Amino acid sequence: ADKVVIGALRFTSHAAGFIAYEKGYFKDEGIDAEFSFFQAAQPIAVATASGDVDFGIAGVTGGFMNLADKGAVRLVAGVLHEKKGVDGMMILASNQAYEAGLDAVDKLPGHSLAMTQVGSTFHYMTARIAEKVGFSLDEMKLVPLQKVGSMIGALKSGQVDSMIMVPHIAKGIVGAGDAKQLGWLYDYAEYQISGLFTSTKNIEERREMVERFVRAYAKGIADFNRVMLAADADPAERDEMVKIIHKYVYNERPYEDAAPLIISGAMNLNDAGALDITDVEKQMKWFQDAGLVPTSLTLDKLADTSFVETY
Amino acid sequence: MTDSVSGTAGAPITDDAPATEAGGRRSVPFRGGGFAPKPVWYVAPLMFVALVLLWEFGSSNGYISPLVLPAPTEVLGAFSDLVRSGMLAKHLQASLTRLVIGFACGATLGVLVGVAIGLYSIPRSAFKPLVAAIFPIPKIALLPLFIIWFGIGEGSKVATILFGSFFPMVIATYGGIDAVDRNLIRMGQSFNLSRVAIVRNIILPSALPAILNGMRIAASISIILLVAAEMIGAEYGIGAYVLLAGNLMATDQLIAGVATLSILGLIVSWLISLAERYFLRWRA
Amino acid sequence: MTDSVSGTAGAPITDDAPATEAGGRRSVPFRGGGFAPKPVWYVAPLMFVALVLLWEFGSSNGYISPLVLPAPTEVLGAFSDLVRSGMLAKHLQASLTRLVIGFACGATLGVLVGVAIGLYSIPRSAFKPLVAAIFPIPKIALLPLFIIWFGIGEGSKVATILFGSFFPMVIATYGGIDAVDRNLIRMGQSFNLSRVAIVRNIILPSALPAILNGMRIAASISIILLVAAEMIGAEYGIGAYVLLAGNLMATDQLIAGVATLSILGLIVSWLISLAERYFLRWRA
Amino acid sequence: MDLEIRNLSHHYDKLEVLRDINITIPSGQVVCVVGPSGCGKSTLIRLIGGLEQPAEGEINQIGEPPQGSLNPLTYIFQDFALLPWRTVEGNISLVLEGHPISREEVASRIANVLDRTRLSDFAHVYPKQLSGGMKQRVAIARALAVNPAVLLMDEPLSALDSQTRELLMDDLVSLWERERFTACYITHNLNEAVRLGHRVVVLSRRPGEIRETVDIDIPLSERKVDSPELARTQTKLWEMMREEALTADRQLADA
Amino acid sequence: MDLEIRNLSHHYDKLEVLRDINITIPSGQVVCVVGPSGCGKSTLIRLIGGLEQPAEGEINQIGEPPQGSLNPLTYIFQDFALLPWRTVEGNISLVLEGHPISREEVASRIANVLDRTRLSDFAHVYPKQLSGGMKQRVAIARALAVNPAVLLMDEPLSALDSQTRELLMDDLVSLWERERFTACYITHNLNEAVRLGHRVVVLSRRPGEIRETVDIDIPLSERKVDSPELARTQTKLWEMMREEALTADRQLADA
Ligand SMILES: Nc1ncnc2c1ncn2[C@@H]1O[C@H](COP(=O)(O)OP(=O)(O)OP(=O)(O)O)[C@@H](O)[C@H]1O
Ligand SMILES: Nc1ncnc2c1ncn2[C@@H]1O[C@H](COP(=O)(O)OP(=O)(O)OP(=O)(O)O)[C@@H](O)[C@H]1O
Ligand SMILES: [Mg+2]
Ligand SMILES: [Mg+2]
Repeated sequence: ADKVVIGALRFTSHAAGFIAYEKGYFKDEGIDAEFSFFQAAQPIAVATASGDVDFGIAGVTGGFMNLADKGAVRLVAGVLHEKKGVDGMMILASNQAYEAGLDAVDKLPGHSLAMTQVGSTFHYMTARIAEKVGFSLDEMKLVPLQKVGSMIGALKSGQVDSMIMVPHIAKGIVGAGDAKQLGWLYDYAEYQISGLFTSTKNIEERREMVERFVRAYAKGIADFNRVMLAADADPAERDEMVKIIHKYVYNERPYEDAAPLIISGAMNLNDAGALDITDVEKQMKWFQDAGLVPTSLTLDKLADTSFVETY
Repeated sequence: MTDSVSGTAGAPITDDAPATEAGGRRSVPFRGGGFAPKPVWYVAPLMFVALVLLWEFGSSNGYISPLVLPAPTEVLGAFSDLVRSGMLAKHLQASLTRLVIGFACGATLGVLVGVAIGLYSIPRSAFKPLVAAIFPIPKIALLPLFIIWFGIGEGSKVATILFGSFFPMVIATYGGIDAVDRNLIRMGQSFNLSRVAIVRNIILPSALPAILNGMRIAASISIILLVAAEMIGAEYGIGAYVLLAGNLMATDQLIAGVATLSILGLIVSWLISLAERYFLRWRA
Repeated sequence: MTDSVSGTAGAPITDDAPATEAGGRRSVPFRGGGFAPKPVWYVAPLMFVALVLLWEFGSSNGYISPLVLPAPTEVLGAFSDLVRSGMLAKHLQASLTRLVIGFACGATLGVLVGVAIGLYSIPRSAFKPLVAAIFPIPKIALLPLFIIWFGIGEGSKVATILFGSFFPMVIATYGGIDAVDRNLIRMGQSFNLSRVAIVRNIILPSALPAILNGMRIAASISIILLVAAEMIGAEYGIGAYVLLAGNLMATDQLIAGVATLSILGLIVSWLISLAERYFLRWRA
Repeated sequence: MDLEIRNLSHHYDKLEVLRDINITIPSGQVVCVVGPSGCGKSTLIRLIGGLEQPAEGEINQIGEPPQGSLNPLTYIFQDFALLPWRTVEGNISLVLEGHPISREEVASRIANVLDRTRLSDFAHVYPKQLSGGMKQRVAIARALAVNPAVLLMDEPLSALDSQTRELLMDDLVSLWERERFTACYITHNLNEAVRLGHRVVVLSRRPGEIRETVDIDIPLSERKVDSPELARTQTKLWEMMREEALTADRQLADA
Repeated sequence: MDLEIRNLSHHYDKLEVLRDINITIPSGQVVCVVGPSGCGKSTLIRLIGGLEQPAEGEINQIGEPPQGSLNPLTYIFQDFALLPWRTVEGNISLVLEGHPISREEVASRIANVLDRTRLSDFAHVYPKQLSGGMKQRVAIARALAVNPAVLLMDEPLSALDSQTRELLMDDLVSLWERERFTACYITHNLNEAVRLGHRVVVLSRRPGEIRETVDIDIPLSERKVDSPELARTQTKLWEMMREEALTADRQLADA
């Protein structure tokens, strides 16, 4: 069997991999998988580039594109994708800003918004909202705070007016009355948030293994979407799946506490790992226009479209 | 020339002389003392207890919002959770392993390079400016490169701590050698001691106080860098715990973790004091 | 008792005497020297140039993958982009403002608290242990709290640097005051100088070398903390530039930024040397 | 102004240092105190000048200090105690600063004492540039600047090499000839004691008690290095102290 | 073994320190070198022992050192140069370590020299616990341990207080009486020179030249503190050096 190291975060968005592993889909494809856990997505890409890790999931960020430009890594499948109607990224306003009148997404201009970094997915999402609503990003004050924790702190204490956040955290904050919901990102952009990637070396030298891996992973995605997203899913099956995920996510908390967080964190995954190459190209262009990614980067360098269906 | 016990001359002696007497005899005024602040042992614990009580009072009465600062009891709760779940041991073990390996390697290499700089012209010319230029570079800025250079395993974590302790040890060591009393070296030469004997018996013991002091600094820096080191894909470790707490804005855990680091620092510095007391018992 | 110029006794003088003569006359063997490594001025620049050339050679020939380390020419390119776009000035201005304000406030407060610890028993008892406990806490661990305490504007950035420079200044100042020659203080008292005059004319000037040395350390720490400080919502600043470069994995920009920080550190340390040379010109 | 020390005893915690000392320092005379290392000489002179408070007994000044004396009891220290960051002039002006005297007066006092100690050429020089002998002369000039009634000198020459010591001893003698100052002069050196003292007080080893008081009647200016009478007094003093010095020298520091 | 210094001159960069020195140190005699501060005395003795190389001239040893001498030219330093982290015994064993002698021999040599310097009770004591006089006796014991042919002493007593100096001078005299060692003894102190020297060499101020060589014929053991003949020699030496000492003392350090 091929030994494969998967770089993963303990997030629900990585659940497809955990499912594929637990249900033996990797084994079925002759892959001996092993997880290596990280605290942030960026280092997974770097570790893939340096060969410590074979596969990872990352947002299509500026950092990832730069690594791709250096010929180190490539996207091979889609993972997280915004889809109308399925809880995804939430747009939030701080209580103070909400009371002062920021009660709708189109009132964002003139307000501040917290993000992790320039060139992060948050940055891009904001740009998409601005495009859709019809204002310029310059009309907002974007505040890079490096960490999600800092973003939450800044929003709760009213130091920034707004932010975009993953659903399980966002719902928690809104539920506790620490901030107000303004809307869902899918109303403004249905876009490819993250993708499955591997090193260029793997693609070139172990193409057949990569194919098998993607197949197994896609099975995990299918299970996840079927059980976690469908409104009419069998509760027993869902419980079983949450238990599987709980082995990896929020495992330091008791199951009763973790389950709601896991369930509320479920977001839409690309069926069969299909990759929204149109959107990926759009993202690439945006980063290049912003001067965050060199123009030498091409779509070929960024993604290998031969493993999954693209659209 | 006459011998005579004096002290019988002068004005007549009266018992219990007042500060000023009619006959112009005055006691010499006292004008010394002071400028020797003596620590009062009970002030520090008293102040500490008072601060914590005030903090608790402020938190429980809502003067201090839990967002700004969690109550001491909450911090204590987070800490006892950490202990009871057995995670403290796990985190400590991970962090201490990194600390010990990184510090030991960094300190050893640092002393070796420091000795080379202290003794030989060419290493001195080459490495002294290099060390001066690299030392002040913030290690967190280099983390992305460290991942590529040393991988995401223990390598890059140990390397971060190694780098952090290497430079202060180099500087302390060659500083100590530069400060060795040249008269002692000359003494060694005057007795025809060999170069090696002089280095081993005179220079290194002379530089030991400076080296131990450098260790104290290097150890502090190592502990500070633990947080940076464990930014790189660490699952366990006090630094990782603090980072995670910060990410989740779990301020009670954050402060519990920071307090653990601070206690760790105090323990290490106490250990080094012990080592100093033992190795430098010859000091006046 | 006779006066006589000696040196004419002994064996007959021969020109160009060999080390050993038949008559048992031998030159005293030389056994001194050494242990005084002299820096050779051209070694450091030579090594620097050689290193860069080697690095460039390795990069352009593919021995060093651009992922591991960008070529020096690329770093230079990134740097000149920075200069030409005018961004360097913008970044520097932002960083220097923070540095100067944070360092000035931190140093001033640090000296004040240090003087209090150095002179009075109660502050000494209360604050010395407190400083010892808080100093080794890694500032990046506290960043999430800093955001809440000081906001995401300049406040938290300045506060980070202020905290970083405050503690070393406190320690250096009271250390300097503790080391003041007690004989000088006694001299002041013996001339009936007032307490204030003794502090102003004897204690503070005596402690000045230690305070300046503390400043050197505080300044290095401030520059190191620049990166941490600019993690919090900074648009401009060398630290922010480095962070962005790290995030984008733009290693050429990363190294250009780190080099800028290193140069900044060298300049500050040179400025402090100038100050030392001026203020301590009375030193032997 | 005379100084009188009555039934003085002193101890640090449990360490008895001085026991029942009685000395009178009459106006215009130099009283030398000699004793073995660690016997409490420095403690004694600190007590005399009010830098420390005696455990028992008293120290009195009898009569008024001369008019215009800014600091009746003035010390000269073994280690000179100059501020290295002030020039010669600045070191002297330091001790005049707190007093209500005009700028001109300060300047003229400085010029005057520099002249008396032959230091006028060195007014703007930092201590680091001076030899040990010069430094001690600056300290003497500083002491003279406040018009002292009594000079308290704690081994003022013992940090100097012996040739400089000879030179400064001559300086002190001629200074005394001109000014007839009162002094308590602590020393280890019996030669200094017999050259400079009108009276020599010999202390025993710790706890310091007075063993003997020797008056020397030869005028200071007539005491020569090779005077046989002085040599005899010195030998006598040395015989008195030899045993004590030997014991003091062989004591362990932490015993 | 005699030592012979021929036409010796030395300079540091452009600073001329010694000029055309010629001295012979005959076996079994003590030659004292006196001179004002900074005249090059320490430089001279460093040159004699081979710790520095002369710019011009030569230093020769004439005849073989005695059998069993581990280090013919052995120094005793002003600041004692003891290793503070070694006990008295350890300080002595340091200088025996490189030599091919057995453990027992080392132990017996140490016991022997400690006995000769009356230090046997202090073998396991660290230097910090010793008085200055005791420290210098340890340094002397260490020097004796290597069976020196010539002792090179650079102001060995000048870091001590005058009473301890007296005691150690007596020690040195009785040591010489017993061992008849050869020595070059540098000092500032004319009293030391006339008490210990068979011959006194007087140097001028920098650049040091030989101004005079005075032989003193009285046996060391008969020289008393109050001997008028010694006092006369001392006065004569002092008159010779007074002007030079005065000038040397008034020189600015950076001039
Ligand atoms: N402030 C102090 N606290 C405690 N002990 C002290 C203090 N000052 C001096 N002593 C002790 O008192 C004794 C006498 O000291 P002092 O300095 O008066 O002696 P001394 O005669 O001046 O000695 P020396 O000749 O070495 O100058 C010594 O044993 C010393 O250790
Ligand atoms: N290694 C050196 N490099 C340069 N100059 C030196 C060196 N050693 C001594 N000197 C200078 O040479 C001169 C003579 O110094 P030396 O120490 O020999 O004098 P000395 O007679 O021993 O003085 P002292 O009586 O103060 O001990 C001095 O001016 C000194 O500054
Ligand atoms: Mg004393
Ligand atoms: Mg000398």
